[in-house]
Amino acid sequence: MTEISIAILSTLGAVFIFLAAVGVVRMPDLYLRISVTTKAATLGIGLILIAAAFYFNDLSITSRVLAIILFMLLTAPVGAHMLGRASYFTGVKMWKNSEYDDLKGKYHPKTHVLSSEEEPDDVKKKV
Amino acid sequence: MLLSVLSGFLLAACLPVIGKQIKGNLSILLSALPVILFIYFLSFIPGVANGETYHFTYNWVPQLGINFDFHLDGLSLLFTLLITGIGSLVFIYTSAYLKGHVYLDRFYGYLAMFMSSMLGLVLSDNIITLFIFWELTSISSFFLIGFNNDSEASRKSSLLALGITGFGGLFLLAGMILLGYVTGSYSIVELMGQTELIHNHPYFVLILFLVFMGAFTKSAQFPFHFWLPGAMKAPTPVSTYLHSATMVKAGIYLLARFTPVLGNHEYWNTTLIIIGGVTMLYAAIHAVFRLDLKGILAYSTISALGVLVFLIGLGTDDALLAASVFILVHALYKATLFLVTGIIDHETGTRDVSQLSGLNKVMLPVGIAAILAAISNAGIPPSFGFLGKDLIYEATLHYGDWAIVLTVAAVLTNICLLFAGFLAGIKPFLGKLPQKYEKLHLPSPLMYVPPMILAGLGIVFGVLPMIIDSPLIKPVAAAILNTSPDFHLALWHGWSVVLLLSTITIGGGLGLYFILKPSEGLLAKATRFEPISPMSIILRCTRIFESTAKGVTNVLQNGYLRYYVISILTFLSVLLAYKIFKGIDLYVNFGKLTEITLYEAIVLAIMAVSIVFTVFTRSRLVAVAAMGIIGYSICLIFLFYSAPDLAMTQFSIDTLTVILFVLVLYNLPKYLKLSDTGSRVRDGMLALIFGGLISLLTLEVLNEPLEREISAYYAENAYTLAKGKNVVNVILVDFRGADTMVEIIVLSIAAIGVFSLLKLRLKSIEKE
Amino acid sequence: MSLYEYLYYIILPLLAISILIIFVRFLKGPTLSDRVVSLDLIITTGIGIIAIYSIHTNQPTFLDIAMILALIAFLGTVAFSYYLEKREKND
Amino acid sequence: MSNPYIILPIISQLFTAILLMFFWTQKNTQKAISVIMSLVTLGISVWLLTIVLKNGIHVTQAGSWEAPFGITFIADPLSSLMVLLTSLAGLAVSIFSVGSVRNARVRFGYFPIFHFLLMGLNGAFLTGDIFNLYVWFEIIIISSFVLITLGGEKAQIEGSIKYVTMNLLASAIFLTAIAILYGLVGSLNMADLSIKVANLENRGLVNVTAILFFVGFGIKSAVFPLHFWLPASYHTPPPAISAIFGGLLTKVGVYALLRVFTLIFVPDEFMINLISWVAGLTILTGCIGALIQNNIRKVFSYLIVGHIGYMIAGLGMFTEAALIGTVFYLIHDIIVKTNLFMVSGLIFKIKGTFSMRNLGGLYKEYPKLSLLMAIPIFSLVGIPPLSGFWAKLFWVESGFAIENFMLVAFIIAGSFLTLFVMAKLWAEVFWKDGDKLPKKINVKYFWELKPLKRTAMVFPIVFLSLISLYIGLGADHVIQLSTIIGKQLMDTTPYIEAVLGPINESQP
Amino acid sequence: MKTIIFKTASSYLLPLLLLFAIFILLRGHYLPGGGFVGGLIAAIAFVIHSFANGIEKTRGIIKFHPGFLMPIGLALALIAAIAPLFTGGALMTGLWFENPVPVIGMVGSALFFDIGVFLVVVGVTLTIIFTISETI
Amino acid sequence: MIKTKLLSNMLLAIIWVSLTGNFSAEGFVFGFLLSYILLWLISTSRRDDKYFTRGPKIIAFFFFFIYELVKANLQVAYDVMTPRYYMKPGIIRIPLTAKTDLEITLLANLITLTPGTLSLDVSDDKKVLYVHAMYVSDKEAFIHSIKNGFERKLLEILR
Amino acid sequence: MELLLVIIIGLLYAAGIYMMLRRSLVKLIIGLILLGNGANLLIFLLGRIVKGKPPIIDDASYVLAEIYADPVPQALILTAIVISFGLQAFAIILIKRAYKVVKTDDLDEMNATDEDL
Ligand code: NA
Ligand code: NA
Repeated sequence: MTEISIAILSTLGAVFIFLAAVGVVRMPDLYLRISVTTKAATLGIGLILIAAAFYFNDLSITSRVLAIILFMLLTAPVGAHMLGRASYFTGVKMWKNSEYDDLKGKYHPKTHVLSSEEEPDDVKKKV
Repeated sequence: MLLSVLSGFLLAACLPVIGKQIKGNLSILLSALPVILFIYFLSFIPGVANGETYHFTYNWVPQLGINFDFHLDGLSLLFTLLITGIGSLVFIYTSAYLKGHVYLDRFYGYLAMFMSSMLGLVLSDNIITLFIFWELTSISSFFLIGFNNDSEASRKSSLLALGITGFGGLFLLAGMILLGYVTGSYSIVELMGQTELIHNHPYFVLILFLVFMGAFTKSAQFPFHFWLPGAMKAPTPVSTYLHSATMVKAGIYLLARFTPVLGNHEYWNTTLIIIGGVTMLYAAIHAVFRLDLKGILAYSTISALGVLVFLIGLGTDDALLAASVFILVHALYKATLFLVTGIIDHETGTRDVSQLSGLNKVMLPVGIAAILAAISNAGIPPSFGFLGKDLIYEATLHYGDWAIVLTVAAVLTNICLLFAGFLAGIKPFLGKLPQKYEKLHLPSPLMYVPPMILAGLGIVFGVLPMIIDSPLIKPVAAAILNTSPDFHLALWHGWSVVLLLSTITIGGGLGLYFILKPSEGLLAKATRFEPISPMSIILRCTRIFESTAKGVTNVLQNGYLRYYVISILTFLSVLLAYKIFKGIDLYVNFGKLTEITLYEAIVLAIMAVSIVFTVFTRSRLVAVAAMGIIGYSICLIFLFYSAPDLAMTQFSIDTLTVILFVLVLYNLPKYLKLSDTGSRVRDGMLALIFGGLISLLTLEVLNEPLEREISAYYAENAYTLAKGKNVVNVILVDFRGADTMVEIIVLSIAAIGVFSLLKLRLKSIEKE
Repeated sequence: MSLYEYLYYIILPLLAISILIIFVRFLKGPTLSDRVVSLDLIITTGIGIIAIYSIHTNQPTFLDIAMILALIAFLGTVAFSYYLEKREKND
Repeated sequence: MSNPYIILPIISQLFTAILLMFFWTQKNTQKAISVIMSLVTLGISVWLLTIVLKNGIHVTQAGSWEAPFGITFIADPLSSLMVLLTSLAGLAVSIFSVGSVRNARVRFGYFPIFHFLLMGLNGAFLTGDIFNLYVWFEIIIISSFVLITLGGEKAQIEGSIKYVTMNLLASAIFLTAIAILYGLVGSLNMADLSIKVANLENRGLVNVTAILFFVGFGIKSAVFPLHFWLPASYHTPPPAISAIFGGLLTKVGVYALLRVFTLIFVPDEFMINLISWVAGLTILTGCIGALIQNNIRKVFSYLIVGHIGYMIAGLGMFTEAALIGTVFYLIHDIIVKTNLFMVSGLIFKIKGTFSMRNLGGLYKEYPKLSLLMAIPIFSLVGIPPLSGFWAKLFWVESGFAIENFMLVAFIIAGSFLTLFVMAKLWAEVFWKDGDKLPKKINVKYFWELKPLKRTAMVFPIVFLSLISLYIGLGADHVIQLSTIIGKQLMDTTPYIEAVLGPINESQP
Repeated sequence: MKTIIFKTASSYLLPLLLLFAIFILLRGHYLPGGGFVGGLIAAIAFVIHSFANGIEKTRGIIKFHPGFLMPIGLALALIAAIAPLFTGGALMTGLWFENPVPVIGMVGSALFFDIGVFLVVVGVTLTIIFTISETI
Repeated sequence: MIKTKLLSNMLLAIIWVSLTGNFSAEGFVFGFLLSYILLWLISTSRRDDKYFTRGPKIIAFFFFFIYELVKANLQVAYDVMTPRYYMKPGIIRIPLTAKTDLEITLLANLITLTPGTLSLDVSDDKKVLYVHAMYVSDKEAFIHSIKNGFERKLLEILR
Repeated sequence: MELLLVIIIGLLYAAGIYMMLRRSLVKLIIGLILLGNGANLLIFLLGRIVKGKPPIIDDASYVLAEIYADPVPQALILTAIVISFGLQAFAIILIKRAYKVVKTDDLDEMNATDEDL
């Protein structure tokens, strides 16, 4: 029983990670890559770690595994946000088929202040 | 005895302290030292005359058998008397000559130091101690020649003199050590007993060469003679004392001293005869063309030194006796002439012999001294010089097949020397006194009495040779010959070939004196040959050497770091390759290797690609990031192969390194200058060769069995004794805790370094 | 096929291949951000490898390395982002 | 003989450094602590050498783990001597620093790092473990990096880059050598290695490892052709730092070479030839380089290289006498080179430049100081009977004994070049008329300093000059000491037995 | 960096990571970890905090210059190392309390030594990173 | 204030206990003391944390979230593995109801972890969240789904 | 596996050397780091590698019984890594300082100290 759940969990985890890997290669722009990898990898690692927790079947190890997962859940999106934001600053382009860019022109180039103003409709346009 | 030798050093050491007090008229008091020493050494005459020798031993470095072993026999006694006697006169003379000079105290210091060194040199039985004093005379001479150190010419001459004599000195050192090695003793007395051993030793020629180099440079033999005329830049007392009477004779002393040890051998005799002969002729001819009084005297001194070497080279009893006498003869008249020159220079302000005449009218006592010295120099009876010259001809005439050639050479030399002596000693004083010198007057007696004493002795010894015959000269010859010779000095030997030769010499010299008038034109004719003189050749060689040195150093030390790295790695690679392919049996024991698994292979492949990527990417940041991947791959390898602690540490450190790089790189400019293909290929080859050698070496080491005594001990005791279960950590904090202690100190220092490197800004006053 | 063999011969290589694929993105770039993303993902995948390896070798201590990896991967991302913003500011 | 207190020279320097870090901003307190603790360390070092000479080799096993399992610290005559020399030079430079190091540098950790460096040196001398030696080397390297760059001036940075690179390269090679050595015999204790390496059958691998060690230490001791970093960097930091570098740092490399190539790898014929040639060429390049320099500190730097060649030559001859010579020269060289760099600092303070072209007139203006400075200058030349002379006796004689005329010739040539270089330096710096030379603005000249600072600059020069006079004139004592050490370098049994206990008969 | 998200996250990460760091430090003698890695994690915690909130704020939390941790840590390690000398033992000889302390296990000089390492590593890392961030 | 601290302290102690795996009384006391010291060390007077009072709720939300995460991944997986791209990405401006830093942060993180969305940044006046999304067929519907889905649920838990 | 590792080690050494021979100071430092990595791996490999048996005594026992990885090289590498980190950190900052005072990253322009000053 344990063995099967370990096998399933680890397989799922590995597959998610594999997907993330393929995603990071296949996705057409940086933001999509970040988007894909953050979750796929977090989920995949979570599953594999849980598999390990099952395997060792020890309270201290389980709690440690949970701590790692918690930590990843906390940091992965923050990291993604930081990298995405910094990339946008440095002018990393979005995919050509992207529909909207509400962020355009909202950053003050020198102070890095991000405004919340909604722009008039005529300015808002497709990328 | 030790005190008497070292007293000069003591005096020299005291002078910087008490110097201020004695600068005035008290300076003459310093002459007490050489006078006392002179008297002290005089007291040995009776004993030495009776064939006794004195030995004094003071321990210094008994470990090496290097001690103050002073040996006083005839030869050393003659020299000590010359040193202290002429020294006394020079000290006295100086007190007037340099009266009121700012640095008079220094001058006396150097003189005293020199005197002591010279005494040590001639008294040492220990050849190493002898060498030590030998070098000290060179150094004192360096300071004395450079005494007028504001003048560039002085500095150059002193460097040249030190260069040549120091150069020879080192050969002498090697020779002395070699003698000690061959015989097992540093004592000259003991060496005399081992003549046979030395003569038959394979190193004999080498020893001869080394000793000769020392003697020839010091005694200004051709082709090393040229430092001596330059040394005349020194104040006249120095020229008198060092460069005519004593120091330059150190080489002669050495040869005489070693005659019983090394002499009486074909190589010894031939070399000395040739070198001495060439020197005496070459320098004598040179002396003829000089205008500068000191120049004339310098060249005639060189020539005289040549004569001495020549005589020692002849090596017969006659010749050595002649040498013994001539040492004294020359010292007396040459010192006189120098002192006189000093007075002339001091009073008239010139040393140009063509400008000087008739000085007798204003300074008669000086003139008398000079003329007496010139007579002795010329070998005109009844001077002591006549006696000396006779003995020389006696020696050459009896030298077998070569007698005629040698005699002719000696006669020619003597003719020139006579001329030179007249030029220096008679020309300035006779004839018409130029108007500008009419107001001159006699200098202080302190200056003219010393030359008069010396010149007087030159005549007294000639008239009454018995005064010095058996008390002094005989023991000298005895020491050189290492036997007890039987002879008597006498002025008159009856009608003989020798007398004829003397007459020819005097006649020739006088003839020359009346024909040749010293002038610029004559000098110019002589200096035409300057470019091929040994001095020019050697100086040219020095310059070539120096520019080569510059070239080599600039090529080696070119400022390009990568060439430094290349040279190191090439050196290492060549050695490694040689040792690996020559000394190691290359094979791979596949049985010992572990299996290759897919995931590890992938990790390693990624690592390999990252390495290549790091190397070839154009962006520094990408290189840094790729370096991160290399680090992570290593981390995985550590993990797979049972090193969790390592994996953790590697990973954290690697990330930190990358972060540091990132923080530093953000404001660096784009790197554009790429090296050319050629150098890249060259560097690539070198890198691959080196990497390949390391790989090969690693493979070979892997074949060897590894002893696990130490890790087995750790495995056994980590928990039981050190109370830890993570053996690696136990090693870090306990078994090898000292390493870790040092490691955290390294980190702290690095942090301080980073802090100061980034924060410390020197104010402009603090920049250096 | 035992669980060990399954993990060792299927899952571990699968994860390794994932890393290889991600590495392709690292090499391709094109921007530094892309490389940072792939670096981060490589580390994350590394955590997976460590977890599987700890099962395979029955060494739970390896899981602690996973924790440190996660922590430091985050630091790396943060630092790069910091750098990207700073650099932009200075242009 | 076991004695846990032999590590006190290390501990006292470490303690000093830590204490100084607590007084980070108080410059005067730092100066006082540095000088006082240097004196204390000197006392400890004297005690150490005394007991070692009296009772034989002393050993302590860190952590009380018997050798070869823990880290051994061992005070044999050579290491105790090196510690003493370090303490002497350390005290001198510490005092000199009080007078010459700028307050800005003091406020940024000059003194702590200085004492860390001394600690590193003492550690390197006292350790009996090859990896621990590596670690001490790293302390030396990092602290010298910090010192050489302290102030961050352009020349300092440019010089330090070469210095840093070469030292890191040397470390990498050293580490590689240790890796291979461990891979071959599985031990790190030097005494243990001595036995185990001797028993190894694959001599080829042993020889290759020896090459790696030779090159690694060779870079550190700056032998040809591995020396280029030294003339590029030693003249760049402030004089006090140059002094400690010039006096001690390269000698650690020499020490390591002496240690490793007598204890672990007894040189075979190839190695002897290699070392001899390297030594000869080192003498030549160093002295030739010195001949053409105009910056006095560069002259001294090149002479360091040349004279390292002498010491290596002693190793290359590999006779007891030659090693005695090397040890003697080591003693002389540490004292004199330290002193010379301080002298250069003093000259700089007086004249505001290091360039011989712009120097002059020192003898006229400061006759007594000039005579003082003449002592180290002519000691370096080896004007007999000053300290540089004696070692040459041993080498020349050994050279003749083993018929290595090449080395004798190189040593003689080196001596001559040194003589000439220093005489030229004397003529230029001290004799030449200095009145017309340019004066710098923005430099605080010697006569403007407070008397205390002036004393602090002159006193250490007097101190070291007296020592070198003693080495030269009282050569007998120093030779006795060198002889003891030279004997022990050739016969390592006492060393090994002190660490591992009596060797039983079955082992060769 | 002015991001609310990061700032908020970092203030929760700090205590968590510090806790984790001490955990790693204390168990080093038994399992992978120890003073070095523990110290690194602690330092990283502060570094992350400083990235988010600025160095001044982080300084405010530490309350003194992080470089000061270096002499403290060194002194602690030194004392642990030379304590045996006072009883005539060799340098770094392990001194142990008789009984194990709850949670930590056996307490001896090695632990104090490791704590010294920990402090030094924190001090070093923070000094380096803070200095360089300040001078950017 | 004191209560908040106490709770944070307890929570940290619990985390300590689970980290060490030592669920004994001593372990807890030690963890408590340790975290007490830590909190004291890192405390600044300005701080006003409510995080720890919400501890249990957060753990509950955690499991809800796992579900969302899995769902999100399956959707993306499909797009990744199939040759054609079905996505219509863009950056959308979402006005925020959430007020505190903690609320905004959690919301942003959750959005990042859900299907095809990535929180890029929050405006400096904390009024607007900019989200990069993979599938924006209808912008208004998208904004609505976020506001009604995650934000509402989250605020329910937090407030 | 050793064969592959041997190749990687050689590659690391080669790459390190090659980078040291470039003109960029940054590359020089990277080269030194690569060299250090190579040396560390070399120690690791020459201590002989063992898979999956970390030298940690498990809960129940008092000694390391079965075949375990040699802990000594690991401890050495740990020390070496940390020390090199200190040196590298300093060297990296040196780049920054060098750029500030010499205004370039180009090593060929940093050779004034070899000229006669
Ligand atoms: Na550890
Ligand atoms: Na360590």
